[in-house]
Amino acid sequence: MTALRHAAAIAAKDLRSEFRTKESINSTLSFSVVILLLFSFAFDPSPDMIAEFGGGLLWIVFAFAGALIVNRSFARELPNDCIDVLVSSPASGASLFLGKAVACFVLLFGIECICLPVFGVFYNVTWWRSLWELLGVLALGTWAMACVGTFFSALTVNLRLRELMLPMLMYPILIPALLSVMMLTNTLLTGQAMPSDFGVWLRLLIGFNIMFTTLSVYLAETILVR
Amino acid sequence: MSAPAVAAAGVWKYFGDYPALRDVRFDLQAGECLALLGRNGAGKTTLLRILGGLSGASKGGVLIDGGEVRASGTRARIGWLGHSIGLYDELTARENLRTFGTLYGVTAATVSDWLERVNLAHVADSPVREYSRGMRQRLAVARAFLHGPRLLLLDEPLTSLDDKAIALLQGLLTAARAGGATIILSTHQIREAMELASRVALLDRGRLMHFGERTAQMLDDPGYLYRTYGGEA
Amino acid sequence: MDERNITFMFYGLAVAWGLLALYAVLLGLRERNLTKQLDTLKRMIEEKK
Amino acid sequence: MRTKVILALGAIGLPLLLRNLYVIMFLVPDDLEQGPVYRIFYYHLPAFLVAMCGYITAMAASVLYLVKRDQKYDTIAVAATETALAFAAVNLITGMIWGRISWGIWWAWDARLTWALISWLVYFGYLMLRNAIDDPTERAKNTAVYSIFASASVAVTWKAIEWWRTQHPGPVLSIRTGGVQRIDPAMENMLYINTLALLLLGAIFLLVRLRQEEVQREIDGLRRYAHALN
Repeated sequence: MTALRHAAAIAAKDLRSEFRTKESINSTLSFSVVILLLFSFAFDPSPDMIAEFGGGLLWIVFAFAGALIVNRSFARELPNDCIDVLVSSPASGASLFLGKAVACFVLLFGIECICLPVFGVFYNVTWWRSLWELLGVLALGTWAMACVGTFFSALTVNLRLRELMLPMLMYPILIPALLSVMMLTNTLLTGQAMPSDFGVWLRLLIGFNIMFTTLSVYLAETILVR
Repeated sequence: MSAPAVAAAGVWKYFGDYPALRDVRFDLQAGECLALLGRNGAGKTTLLRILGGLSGASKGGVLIDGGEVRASGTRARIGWLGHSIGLYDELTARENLRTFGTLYGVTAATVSDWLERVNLAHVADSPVREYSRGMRQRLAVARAFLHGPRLLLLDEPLTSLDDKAIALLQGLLTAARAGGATIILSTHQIREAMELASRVALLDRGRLMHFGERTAQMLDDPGYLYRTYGGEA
Repeated sequence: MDERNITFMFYGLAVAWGLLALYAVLLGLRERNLTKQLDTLKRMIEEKK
Repeated sequence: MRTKVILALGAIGLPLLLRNLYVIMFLVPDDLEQGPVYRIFYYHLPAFLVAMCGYITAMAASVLYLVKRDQKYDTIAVAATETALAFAAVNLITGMIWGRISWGIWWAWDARLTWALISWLVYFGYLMLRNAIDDPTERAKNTAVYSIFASASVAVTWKAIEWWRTQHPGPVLSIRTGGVQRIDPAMENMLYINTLALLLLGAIFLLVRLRQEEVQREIDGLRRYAHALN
C-alpha cells in the first residue's frame, strides 16, 4: 500500500511542477494542433477517407506528443540531482517509475482529450457516437505509450543525445500497441460497425499493456540504481 | 552487541574493468561520525552512493543496522545530502518538503516545524527558484534531516554551504549524534571535518588506506594523515 | 534450367553473399583497427618503462 | 584457444558454403512455376533461422547478465545481436527480391517481411544505445534491459503483424508441416545443409566479434594504465 502512496506522491509532484511551469504541455499541445492542421492541408480528407485512416492520423499526432511529454519525464529530475534524493528515499524504483508513468499518462490523456474535439472540427467527424469505448481505447493506447516511454526516458536520461535516442528506441518497441490502437480508434472514431477482428486487436493491446507494465515495474529498480 | 550501524563487508565497485573501490571493509558503531577523506577520484562519492543505496556494489555489500541497504525500511532511516541541493526549483519549499515527507512518512506538522527551524517559514510558499543560495542550502539541510534519520550521508557538504548554513549543519549534526545517529561525511576541508569526526577513513585510488580513531595530532596538522597513510602523493 | 528470371536469381545470390561478405569486411576492418590500437599502446607503455 | 576454434570452423564452413553454392546453382532440381529465382530461398530461410538463433542467444545472454552481472554475458549479447542483424539483413533483402518476382512489387507489406524489418530496427536500436553509453558496466546493464524489452516486443509484433496481413506462403519444411512432404526431398535436404553452413559462418562471426570485444577491453585497460604512468 505504501508503494502506491509513494507513487501517488511522485505523480502529484510531477503534475504540480508541470502545471506550474507548463514547460511541456504548451509546446506539445500547440505542436499537436499544428500537425493536425498540416494533415488537413496535406490530405484534405473526405468523410470516407477519414473512415479509412482517421485513427491512424490521430495516433501519429498522439505518438509525437507522447515522445515530447515522456522526454521531459526524467529530464525534469536532472537539475539539482533530485533523482539521487528520490532513489535514496524509501520509495522503491518501481513506485518511482509508476508515479512518473501515471503523471505522463495524465498529461498525455489530457492533451488527447483536447485534440479530439479539434480533430472533430477540422475533419468534421462526429467522434462522440461511441464515446466511452473510444476513450477506453485511447486510455489503453496512452498507457502503453506512457509506460514504455517513461521506462525508456529513465533508460536514456543520462545520454548526451537523449532527445534523439528516446523516440528512436521507443517507437519500434511500441509498434504492436500503436498498430492495434490505430485499428481500434479507426473503427470507433467514425462509429462504423465493429469488424470481426476488433476483439483481436483489443486483446493484443491489453496483452501488450500487461506485459510491458510488468516488465517495466520489475526492471525499474535495475536501471534506476546505477 | 547489536549489529554495527554501518558495515562495509569487502565492497568492490567496477566501472568496466576499472576497480573504483577495492575491498573496502569497515564497521561503524551508532553515534559515531566518520570523516571520509581522499583526493578527487579516490572513490569517496562512489562509496557514499553505495552506502546510500544509490548504486550497487559489484562485489561484497553494505549492511545498515544489519539490514540490506536497498530494503526500503533501511532507507527510511538514511538522510542524503549530495553535492547539489536535490530540490525542485519550480515548487515551493513547503511543497518540496511535503513531497519528500510523504515518501518518508512524515506529517505536515513536522514539515512546518522544520521550516521554522531553518527559518524559512516566511518564504515557505514561494518557489525555490527565487531563494538565495543560503536559503536553498538551508532547505536542503532541512530535507536531509526531515525524517530524523539514523544514518546521515553528506557528500562534501561544507564546500557549497555559506557560514550560516555551516553553523546550522554543525548544530544539527552534533544534536543528531547525541541522539545516537551515525554520520558519514566526505570532504576536502580537513579542518572542519576533523572537529566533527570521531573516526577518520582515508581512501586512495579505491583502497581504504586508513580507518581509525581521530587523534589530536590529526586535528592540529591536517597534512599528517595524507603523509603517513596517503600512499604516494 | 529455364531462363525466365535468372537475372533475379543472380541478384538474390549476389545480395546474400554480398551482405555476408560486407559484414566480414566490417569485422576485418575493426580487427585491424583494434590490433593497431593495441600495438601503439603497448609500444607507448614500453617507451615509458 | 579461440582462434583455433575459429580456424577449424572456417576450414569446415567455407568449403561447405562454396559446395552448397555450386549444388544450389546447378544440381538441385528446378521449381516448375517459380523458375530459377526460387534458389534464393536456400539463403532466405537459413539466414532467418541463424538470425533467430542470434536473437534468442542475445536475449538469453541479457537475462543471464542481469542475474549474474558477469561481463562475459554482455559480450555474448552484443556479438550475438550483431551477427543476427547481419543475417537478418540477408533474410530481409533476399525476401524482398524473391517477393519482387512472386508478388510483382518490391515491398508487399507482407506479414513476415514487415516483421523482419521491425525486428531489424528494434535490434539496430540496441547497437545505437550501446554506442551512446560510455561506462561499460552501465552500458551492459542498460543494453541488457533494452534487449529484454526488444525480444518481448518483437514476439508480440509477430502476432500483431500476423493478424494484420498474411500473404507469405505457408511453412514448407516437413518438420513444420508434420511430416507431410510439401517440397522435393532433395530441395529440403539442401535447405538443412545450407542452414548448417550458414550456422557455421554465424558461429565464426560470433567468435571473432567476441574476441574483438575482449581486445577492446584490454585496450581500455592499457589506455588507463598508460594514463596512470605519465
